[in-house]
Order: sequence, then C-alpha cells, then structure tokens
Amino acid sequence: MSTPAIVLKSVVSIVGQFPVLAGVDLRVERGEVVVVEGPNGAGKSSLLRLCAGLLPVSRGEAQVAGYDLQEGRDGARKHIGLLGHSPALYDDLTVWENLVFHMKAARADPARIPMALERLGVGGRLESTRAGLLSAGQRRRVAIAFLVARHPEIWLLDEPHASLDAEGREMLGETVAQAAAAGSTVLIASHELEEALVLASRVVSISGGVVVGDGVTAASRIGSRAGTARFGAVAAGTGQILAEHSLHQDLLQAPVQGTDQEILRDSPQGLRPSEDGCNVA
Amino acid sequence: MLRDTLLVAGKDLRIELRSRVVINQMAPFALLVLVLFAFALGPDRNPLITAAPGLFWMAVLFSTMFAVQRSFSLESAEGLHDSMVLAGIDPAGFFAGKLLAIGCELFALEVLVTSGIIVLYGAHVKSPAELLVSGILGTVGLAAAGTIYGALVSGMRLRETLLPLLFLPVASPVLIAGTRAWQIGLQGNSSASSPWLGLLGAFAALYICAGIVLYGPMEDMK
Amino acid sequence: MKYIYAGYIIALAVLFLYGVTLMVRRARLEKAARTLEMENGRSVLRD
Amino acid sequence: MCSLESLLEVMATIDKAIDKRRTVMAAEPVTRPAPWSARRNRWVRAIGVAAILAIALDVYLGLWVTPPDKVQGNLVRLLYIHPALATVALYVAFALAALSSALWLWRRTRAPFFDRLAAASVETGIVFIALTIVTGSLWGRPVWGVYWTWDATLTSTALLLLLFLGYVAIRKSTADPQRRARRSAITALVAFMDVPLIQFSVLWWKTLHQKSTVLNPSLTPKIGGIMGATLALSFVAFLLLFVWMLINRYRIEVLKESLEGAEMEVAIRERVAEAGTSGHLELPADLRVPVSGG
Repeated sequence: MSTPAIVLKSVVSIVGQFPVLAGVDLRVERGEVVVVEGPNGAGKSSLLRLCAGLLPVSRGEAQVAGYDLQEGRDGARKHIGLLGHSPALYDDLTVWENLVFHMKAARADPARIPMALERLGVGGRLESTRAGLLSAGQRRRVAIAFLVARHPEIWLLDEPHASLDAEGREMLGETVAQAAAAGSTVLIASHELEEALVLASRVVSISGGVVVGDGVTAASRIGSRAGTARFGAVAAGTGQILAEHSLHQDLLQAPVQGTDQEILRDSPQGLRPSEDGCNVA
Repeated sequence: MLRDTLLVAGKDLRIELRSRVVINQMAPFALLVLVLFAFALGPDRNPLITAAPGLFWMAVLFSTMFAVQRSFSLESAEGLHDSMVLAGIDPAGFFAGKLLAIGCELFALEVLVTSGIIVLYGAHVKSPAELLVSGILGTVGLAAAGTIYGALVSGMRLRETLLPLLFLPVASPVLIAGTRAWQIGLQGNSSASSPWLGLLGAFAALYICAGIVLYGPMEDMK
Repeated sequence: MKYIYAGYIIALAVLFLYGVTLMVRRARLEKAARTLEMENGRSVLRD
Repeated sequence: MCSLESLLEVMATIDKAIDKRRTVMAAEPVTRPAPWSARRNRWVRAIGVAAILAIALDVYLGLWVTPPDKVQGNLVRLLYIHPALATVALYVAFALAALSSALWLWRRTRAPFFDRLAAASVETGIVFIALTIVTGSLWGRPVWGVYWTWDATLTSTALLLLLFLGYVAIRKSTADPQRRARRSAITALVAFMDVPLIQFSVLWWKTLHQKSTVLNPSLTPKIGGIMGATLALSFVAFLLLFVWMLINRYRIEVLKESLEGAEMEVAIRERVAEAGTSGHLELPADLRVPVSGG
C-alpha cells in the first residue's frame, strides 16, 4: 500500500471560538470509498473541509495525499477536489466559461470538459446557458462534471445526493465507482445512507466533532441499479448489529458476486468474519 | 503569476460585461454625485469650477468603494471562495487580477465623470496631460488600496461599514494630490504638477507592492 | 494663559484616567484568572 | 443472529474509544507563564512611580519655572507636553505596532507576543495621539482665534488617529484569535505605510497652497537652558508613562486571551462529552434490526 490518502491524528480544529473538530482520528487508504455520517452539526462537513485544507489544524496532525496540512497545504490542494453544499459557479458566466475558468485556475487541461459534461448529462445545449438559469440539480451535476474533468486524487463530496434526481444519483454512483476503480479516494458526507452505503466500502460515524465509530460495509458490485450490498458492518456507537440484510427487498433478485470472504478480504480493516456471518470490527 | 492575473481579471471583466453592474448602476451613480454637488454648491459657475477637481476625486473615491464591494461580492458564495483557494491560484495573481479589473472599471467611470464635469460644469481643460496621468496613477493607487481592504474585510460580518472606515483615511493622500494635480490640469501651469504626480505614483507603487507581499498571508487566513 | 492650564489639565486628567482604568482592568482579570484556576485545579494562563 | 458476547465486545470498544478521547483532552498540557513574579511586579511599579514623578517635575517646571517666550509669551508652556505626546505616539507607539505586526506576519518570527504587543501599543498610541491633537488645537486657539485650522501637522495627526481607529475596529470585530491577529497585523502595516504619505501630502498641501503660519506648533523655536532641559525631561517623562501603560495593557491582553482559551477548553470537553451519548446511525426502519439476545 503506498502512503495512505488521509491520516488524521487527534486533530482539533477551532473556528471562531468553537471546536468544530475535537480530536478526530482517521486513516483512509488510497482507493477507498468512505461514507461519513452523523447527526446534524456533528462535524461531517467540517471533517471534509479540514481534509481540503480549508479549516485550520489547531491541534494534532493531519496529512492528506502525503502533504502535511500545516506546512505543505498548497501541495495537497493540487490533489484534492471538493464538492461543497453550494456548487462553485458564477451565475453570470455560462457553464462552459465557468468550467474553463476553474480548470485553468487548477492548471488542468480544459479539453476534458466536454467528455465530463456528457457523462453527467449536462452537455450540449446546456453548455452555453448561464449558470444562474440552471436548476439546483443541474448545477450540482456541473460541479460533479468539474470533478470528473479534473480527476483529482482525493474526492471530498459533501452531501452529493442533495437535489439530484434518480438519474443523477445513478450517474453519481457510476462516477464514484469509476473514480475509486481508477485509484482515487472518495469521502462522502451524507445523510442519505441507502445511496451512500451502496457506494462505500466503509462507514465512519462522527458525532460532537469526534469520530465515534468506524465500521466496514461489505459492499459488493455497484454497477447497475440492481447491485446489492450485504451489510456486515457494525454501526459503531449504536450497538445495533446490522446483520445480513440487503438494502432493498426489490433488489434481491441480483446475485451477490463473490463469496463473503472474498469481498471482506480486500477491506482494509481486516474484518473477522465469524461463523454465524456476523462480522465484528 | 501573470497567468492567474489575466485569468482572474478576464473572469471579472467578463462577468461585468454580462451583468453590466458598472454600466447600469455605477455610471449613473457617478453622474448623480456630480449633480448633487452642483445642488450643494449652487447653480452659478465659478464655485463649481474651482471645486471641480475635488468633486471629481470624491466621485472617484465613492465609485472605488462600490467597485471593490461589488468585485468581492462575486466570490462571497461559500463554494466559490473554497474552489478559488483549492485551485491553488497564486494569491498575488488573484490580487493583481482583481486590481486590474477594478482599475479598468474605475478608469471607464473616470472618463465618464470627466466628460460630465466638462459638460455640466463647463470647465475647460488647459493641459489634459495632467488629468490623464493623475487619473491613471490615482486610479491604480485607489484600486490597489481598495483591493487590499476589500480582501481584508471580505467574509466579515459588518464589512459594508468597515470598508469605508478603513479605506477612506488611507486614500486621503490620493484625494489631496489628485485634486491638486487636477487643478493644475485645468489651469494649465503644468510645471508645478510634478510633486503631486510623484506623490500619486509613490502611493500607487507602495500599495501595489504591499498588496503582492501581504496578499499571501491574507488569503490563507480565510 | 487659561488655555495653557486647560491644555495641561485635560492632558493629565485623561492620562491619569486611562492609567487607572488599565490598573482596574488588570486587577479584575487577574482575579478572574485565579478563580478559574481554582476551579480547574490547574492553571489556565498561557504566556 | 449475533451472539450477545460480540455485542458486548463492540460496546466495550466504543466506550474505550470515547474515554481515550476524554483523557487525551483533559491531559492537554497548558503552559503556565510565570505569574509575574513579585520582582517583575516591583519593576513595573517602579516605572510607574518614576513616570509620575517625572511628569510632576515637568509640569512644575513647564508651568512656573521656565521663563515665558519672547514671541509667544506663556503659550510656549504647552511646548512641554505637545511635542512629547506627539513623538511618543508617532515614533514609539505606532512604529512599535508596525514593527511587531511585521514580525508577527513573518513566519519565522511569528509569536503571540508580537500580536499582543501591537494591540497594546496601538491602543496606548491612540490615547497619546488624541491628546496631541487636543493640546495642539488648544495651543492654536489663542494664536489663530479658532480651535481648528487646517494646519499641516494637526490634520495629518487627526488622519492617523482615524487610521488606527480602523485597526481597533477590525480587531474588535473578529472572534477567531488566529484570524484576528492576522487581520490586525495587516491593517497596522498598511496604515503605518500611509503615515509618511499623509505627512507629505498634508504638508505640501498646506505649504504649497499658502505660506505656513509662523507659529506652527511643531516648529519648536530654538531654545536652550532651562527650557531645553524641561523639554528633554518631558520626553523622558512621557516615554516612561507610555512604557508603564504598555506593559499593563500587554498584561491585560495576555489575561484576556488566556481566559478566552480556558473557555475554549471547556467547550471542547463539552463537545467530547456530547459525542459519547448521542452518536447514532439513523437507518431506514426496515434495516434496523432489534438487538436480541440474553
């Protein structure tokens, strides 16, 4: 395994007078897809913004993409793509101009834009309309398209499913799957767990600015809508064992590829599959 | 750095052409200021002419503040500022880009206000060289100082009131020197203008360097 | 001559007042720091 | 279904994780500054007393002992306050503020000490410069017949006062200590850079505009003997006073920040405690499996 994508050791981040993160320990390997969940105001978005180098590391250590967030922050930023709550678009510029500006600012090659826009279904006519006229869902797709075009090493998606329709969510799923397959690391902060858990190989629960749980999801193939995820994770901090229970009843017909052991073996946390199929972190 | 400067300036000016805020709102405002001054100083010509240089620079000062506030409101959207920082744009480039964009907008406004003064106040210009040079130097200086303070207060709660409080005292030398240079421009004895232009030049140079040096630490404090 | 006296009196009065307020503020803050210290059982002061 | 032991084991790991978090926070080493040992306090008090004595002597000499000036008559007596206040404010307080701000901005020499020193010197400087303006206009009143004429130095000093009031405004309106320090450092530097420009422009504006008044308070008439001695004394006296005020104001800043810091520690601990109890995974109903077993 090369250097891990994200390493946080008891990181405290204080914004204003308030400790949004009060001692976070997290280790994410390259190529992992991790869902960060927790109640509102638990610090999910703050964790993502910290990894993006936008929040100060008041105490503890933080390395992202091999760069220390206190000294080499600029180095890390080249490898990080952040999809925030409000997509970063200038309302007066057209979609195309927006993306060209952001790509050039990030020193990326604007030639990848058409492909990315097509993939997210916002290409063609939409390119020349002003960003201000787009619907929230379209704006989010454009923002995702920017990430696809830039293809950073680390994807930080904050509530990516917000304002996306069914088709949009599927596209997001595919994009994340392809990114993970291509070796990028994806962190998703989300409330919509059914969608997010399908994509993720690991769940991190955060509450009160502290990581209170870290469970592994045995997510099998994502691919088509019919993918199922055998949920062997222990949702830490809740005491509820999420036994073998597929996500949606209607999804049962698609067989789960690969045996239990095969799926769980490549999960980084080395889960012990006990005989009765109940896996404990 | 030059790359980022042109990138940011191009973006700002393109947004300006699309949204036409300067043309639709600030230009009428500048002329309005001239008319209000006329009301304040009475209709007869000579007080207006003697006060014309000062009025010009007062109009420019107010326009600078609006231009700075407008320019930094573009990036006020949460996501936008993060993406700018994340993209790793060189802070000095960002500063110079903003400075260039605001400078162009201000210069356009100044041409308008000058013609306004000539028409409304009937001032006739003896040596336009002074006006042009002092206009350019003054604009660059005001834009530089304005951009520094614009960035400093952007993101703060009471930035609308803080910006004038911080910016206007700093800009006072430009007002003084600019007015004198303009007066000479109108009266024509251009020999006496060199100290004032020197002062304007010094102000502009000083604040451009300050912006480039100080913009780095300012940026990563967001 | 009265302007001279006025000048002196104003200057000295303001300086004296400012000096006293500084001393009072400092005393109050020192006390607050000490009481907070008692509560947590260890010092809160950072240099 | 899952056995009970694995469930209990899971619960144990969670509690251990949260406790570890709490102990880490509690054991946070908080450096404790020397509580200003008695010796240092005595020094501060000594400076204070010396300042008061020097000023008393200065006032006594200035008002009664020194002879009235041939030209200005008794007006010259303000000479023993006004220039001293002005020089201390401009060339000590604000210069110190600008220097410490620059040092704070420079990464290698960055230390909280400079930020607090800048804050303390600006606030004290503002008091001094305000008094300079008051004494200056009082000096001008009998001469010009009006409190305020657009005299070169008076105007530029007034502008400087406004400039550094901006510094205080910025400092007061940001909460985050790190960001506040950075913003005020930049404001101090940018403001101080403007000082020479303002001085020149106002001076030229005044002199090139019309001949400057003979009795310009800043043009101290050539003096010697007892008057020169008193003038020198006035500089020393006000400098001592400034140093005393600066030290106290600095100490207040340290105390204020430490108290802010202490409240923050408590906030962190509450956050951590809150994490232990309410963390849970809201799952759609069909997924929630009731915990069974003994």
